[in-house]
Amino acid sequence: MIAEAQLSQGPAPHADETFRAHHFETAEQQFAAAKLGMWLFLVTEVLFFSGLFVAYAVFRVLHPEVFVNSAALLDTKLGAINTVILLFSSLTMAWAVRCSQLGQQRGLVLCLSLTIAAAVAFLGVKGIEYAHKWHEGHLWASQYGGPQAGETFDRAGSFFSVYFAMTGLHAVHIIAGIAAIGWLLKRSLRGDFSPAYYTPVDVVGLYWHLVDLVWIFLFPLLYLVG
Amino acid sequence: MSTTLPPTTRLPEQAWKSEPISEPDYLRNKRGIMSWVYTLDHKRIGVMYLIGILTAFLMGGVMAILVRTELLSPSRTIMGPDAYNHMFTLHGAIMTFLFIIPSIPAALGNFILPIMLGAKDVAFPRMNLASWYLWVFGAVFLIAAMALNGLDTGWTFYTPYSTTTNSSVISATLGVFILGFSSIFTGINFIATVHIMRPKGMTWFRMPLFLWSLYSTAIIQVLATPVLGITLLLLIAERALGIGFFDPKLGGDPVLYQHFFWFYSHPAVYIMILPAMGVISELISTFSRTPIFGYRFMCYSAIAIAFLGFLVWGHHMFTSESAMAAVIFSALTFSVSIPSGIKVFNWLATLYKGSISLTTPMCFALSFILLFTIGGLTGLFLGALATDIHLHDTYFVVAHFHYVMMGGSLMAFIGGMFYWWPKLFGKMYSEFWGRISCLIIFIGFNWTFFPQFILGSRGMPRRFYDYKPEYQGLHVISTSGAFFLGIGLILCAAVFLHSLWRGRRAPANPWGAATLEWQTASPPPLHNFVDDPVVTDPYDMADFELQRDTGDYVRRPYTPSQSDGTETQS
Amino acid sequence: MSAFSMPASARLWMPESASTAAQQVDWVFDVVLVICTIFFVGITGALVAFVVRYRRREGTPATRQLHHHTGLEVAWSVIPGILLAVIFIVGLTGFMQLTTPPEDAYEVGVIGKKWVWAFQYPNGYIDDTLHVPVDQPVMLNMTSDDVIHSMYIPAFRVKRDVIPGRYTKLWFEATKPGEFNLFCAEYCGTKHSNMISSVVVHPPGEFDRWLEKASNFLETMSPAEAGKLLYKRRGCAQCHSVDGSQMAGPSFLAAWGQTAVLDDGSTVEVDANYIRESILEPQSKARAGYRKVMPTYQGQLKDEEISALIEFIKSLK
Amino acid sequence: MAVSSAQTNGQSRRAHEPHVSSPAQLIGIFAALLALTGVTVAAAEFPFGDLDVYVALAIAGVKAFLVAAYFMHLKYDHPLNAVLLVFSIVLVVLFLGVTLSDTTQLAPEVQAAAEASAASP
Repeated sequence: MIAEAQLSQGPAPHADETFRAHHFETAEQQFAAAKLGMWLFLVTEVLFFSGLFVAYAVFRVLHPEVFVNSAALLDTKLGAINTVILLFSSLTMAWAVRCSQLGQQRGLVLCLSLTIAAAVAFLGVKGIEYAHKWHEGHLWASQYGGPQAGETFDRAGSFFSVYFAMTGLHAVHIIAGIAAIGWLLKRSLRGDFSPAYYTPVDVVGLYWHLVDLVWIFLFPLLYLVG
Repeated sequence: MSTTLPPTTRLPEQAWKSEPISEPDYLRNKRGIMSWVYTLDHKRIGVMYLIGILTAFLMGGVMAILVRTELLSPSRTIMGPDAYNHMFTLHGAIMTFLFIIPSIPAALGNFILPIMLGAKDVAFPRMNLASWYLWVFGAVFLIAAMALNGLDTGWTFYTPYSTTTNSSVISATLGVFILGFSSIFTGINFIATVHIMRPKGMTWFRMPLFLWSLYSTAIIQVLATPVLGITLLLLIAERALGIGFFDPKLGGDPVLYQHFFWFYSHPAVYIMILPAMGVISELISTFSRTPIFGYRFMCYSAIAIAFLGFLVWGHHMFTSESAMAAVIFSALTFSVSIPSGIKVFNWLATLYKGSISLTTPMCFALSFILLFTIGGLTGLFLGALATDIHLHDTYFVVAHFHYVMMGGSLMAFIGGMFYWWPKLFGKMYSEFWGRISCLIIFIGFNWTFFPQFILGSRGMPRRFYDYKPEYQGLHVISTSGAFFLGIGLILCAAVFLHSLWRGRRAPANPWGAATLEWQTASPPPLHNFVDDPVVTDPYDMADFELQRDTGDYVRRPYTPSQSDGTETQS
Repeated sequence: MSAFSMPASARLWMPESASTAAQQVDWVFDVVLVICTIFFVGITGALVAFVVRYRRREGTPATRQLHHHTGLEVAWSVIPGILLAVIFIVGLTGFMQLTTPPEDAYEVGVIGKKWVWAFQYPNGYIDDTLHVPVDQPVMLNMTSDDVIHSMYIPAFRVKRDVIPGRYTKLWFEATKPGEFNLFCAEYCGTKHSNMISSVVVHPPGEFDRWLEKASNFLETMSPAEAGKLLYKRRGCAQCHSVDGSQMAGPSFLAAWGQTAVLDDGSTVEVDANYIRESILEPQSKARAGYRKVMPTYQGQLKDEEISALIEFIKSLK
Repeated sequence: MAVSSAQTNGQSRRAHEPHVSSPAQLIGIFAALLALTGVTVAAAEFPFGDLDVYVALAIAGVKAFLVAAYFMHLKYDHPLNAVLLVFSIVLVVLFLGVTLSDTTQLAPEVQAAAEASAASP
């Protein structure tokens, strides 16, 4: 591939010394440390979300019928659109990493902007869904006013508790992602990144892909029940 | 140590001369508050952590004394029932989250790990400083809970009590949530540092055992703490919004909270004990002047404890979970006690045919072995299903975890403090008063907590403000022991403070240990080493010579006639 | 029960053993105690011996050449492993007996609520102490009205959490008549240490006579006296004083005929139906200045019992 | 210079030739992800009964593998990163499995209480 060849003649990767921290031997060592550090952080994110998946499993096994007819109240079309949006943002993020590796500054800026745009779109769709639920009263257990309200306790509410916990925490991570990519955009406009130093782009990209990974599991479990 | 690697060649003599270092040490290279507030130096962060956790330990200790004084007589002695409930809750929360979890990893570990690796700093210095400020920020929230309307839920925050009581549970859980991130950052930092920044020649099996234990602790910190984070977040949401995960009136399940909480909190007790085991391996080996016995088994057992620790959380819930789960958890609990047993036997074997000098760190290490053995063995009563039903939530459990946490982690922490004190502050301490304080602490500790085993097996429940008169005798003994233990700890603090002001100057290697941190000055310069440390077998202390005048140990200069490779152990 | 273990456990470690399960649990306790004592004495002995024997003397360096010995290390992993398996199996057998209640057990309903136990006997009579016949299996069907409690009877070596929103079971068979402590073992708030009751084990044949007499206390006692008994037994005493002192709930002293100010500002006269309504739906007419924490007694107090309580309150001038 | 030579361990050697994913690879993976999303939405209509959770999870698992292996470069990175991710998922499955089995064991007790409270509101 041309890109591969072009890279090898260019400056040896990570030869750029300006961003090497004093306590590392070589830039490779710093890059390897950053990658390992981010993967460890991603492991904590996986286990952080694990609590919600366990709660989902327990409540679904205890009240399967509640999950079946409560999930019907969700709009699968909007969920699917959101999934496509997030997959697209994952694509543009991966492309941004590619551009930073090849030193294509304009491509990097374009891809990062597209990723932020997709993320904002995702939040927009989420906002629509939340507003609709607020209006209909499909809220978490103690506030639930939806169709099965009035039983001794509103079991349907426990589905929406799980729904709001999962999608709420995921939305918080989307907002954190938008902030991180915005910071990347600012630095790439300043021309900080080059084939010799693109660690922040790669590392934030890993975080963003994980946020997409979580949604890949959330979508079928919440929207496609029964 | 793998026999494949050729033993390191000796460097010419001047490499070992510890002539006065031109570079100023880390305490004096920069002055002023700002040099501390913005420092990225792992040594200064370690010292700041040390001051922070010792303050927390003081607060927790004062509360412990108040709880014990209240229990002198059945009904009211010095405080009402609510005050007592707040007191024992905050004693538990402060001691576990503010003191014992960060104590050895964040305070001693932050200081020693990079130097032991021959590195200039940890992999992520900024994240290290962020970890310190998260500790401070979390501590502020936890202390703020005390100032608001207290915390009376027990350190476990069990629902539905924690979601219905009117004490400031949200502020406290938010504090612990933030402290969780401080612990995660330390874990990430240590794993990256050990993986990436090991020096040439220090393979995995030529690493000192203190690093092995910090590495396996870091694994637990990274894998378990996030589950505590989501548990506390859900507790706050339950209390503030009523999402009904743990409230039976809203379709939730209180026992689900217990699963969430203990999935973190059992691995957390291994976060507390593993670093202590690492310190003890260093101390026992150094002061017996012999390499650690069964080095490979010690490494494997550290990692085994880390992973098996994740399988046994249900033994905290034998009285609230299903019989099937209880049987599985009881069986797995017995598997986790084997690696601990291996470590104790290996320490004993290290003492065999050694040349044991009873310095203060060694006194603490030996008392660790005795007290940790009692703690571990009493865990067998709690692991066996039949006896746990009787002993669960009684004073037997209180005595068990104090023996393991205080008799174990605290003893090792103080032993580690005495051992690395010359390296931390460049001052020696008074050996005589150090040993006296260890003796008083050892006696005071057993005097306080051994009676509690009997209290518990005779049926005295935990967290009781008022108790039946038949239990008063043992309570009086235990409280008097607590005062004696308090005196011992105060004396120990006095020994440290005295040495800061009037201790004599410490040489580079006062104990003759072979790990890298003793190859630099005490206290070390900013970048830890002036010239490269030579990576040798960390437990090969055979050819160190004590220099009478300076009290410093120096390797005997390399004489060609000497047989080149020392007997390398595999 | 080997003679060797009986004196050790009964005297020092364990409270008196008064149930079939107790003998089994004490035996398990002694097995583990013996194993642990051997290990502890061995380890301490070795430690002290090595420290004394190999104490550092000038000029005599450490002489140990052996730094690892796979055989030895495997031995001290496998042997403790086997002993641990023994302890596990011994503990398991005891546990199996504890968790499988016999079919013909005498069932007593238990309701734990903040700081008082209520025991409901098959004939509907509710008492605050647990009365059981000797040498007959008894099964407790337990639930909680508020937070998690834990039914703990040390003399019977039994304990089970009492959790809101579910029925948990605990069974025992008393072997000795007498009165034994009954504690709440799970922390449940201010009066956790006062949530104490007792188990009265009746000799053969006397239990039914006691139950007969106790459950028609309404007929045998005057209404005010019965109301006083209910006031003490059913937890009213926890929050309502009879001497006018300020507690969680309004005092009953001279409450009859008073006009009570409600939290919505309206007033109501303290009469029979206000008291009856406040017992069944406490939150409907809550008094001003008091936290709404009173649990409902719906279905736990019969009509005659409520009228007895009313008589009792009326009698407090 | 604290430590003499640069080669500390396998970790940094592999990073010399960082993997650059080609546009074709990126687009290909993206197309596969979209297709799988379609499949999972379609699969929801088929009445698999209580199997549909596992079908949905399997499809999501494949999508997750694609994102992790290619977009996150796990295939080309130091194997330690992949081991970390896999091990964390093993822990989640362990946590979920045991908690779920315990909760279902206790479900009858909760059921009894629910009926009792429903019977006498």
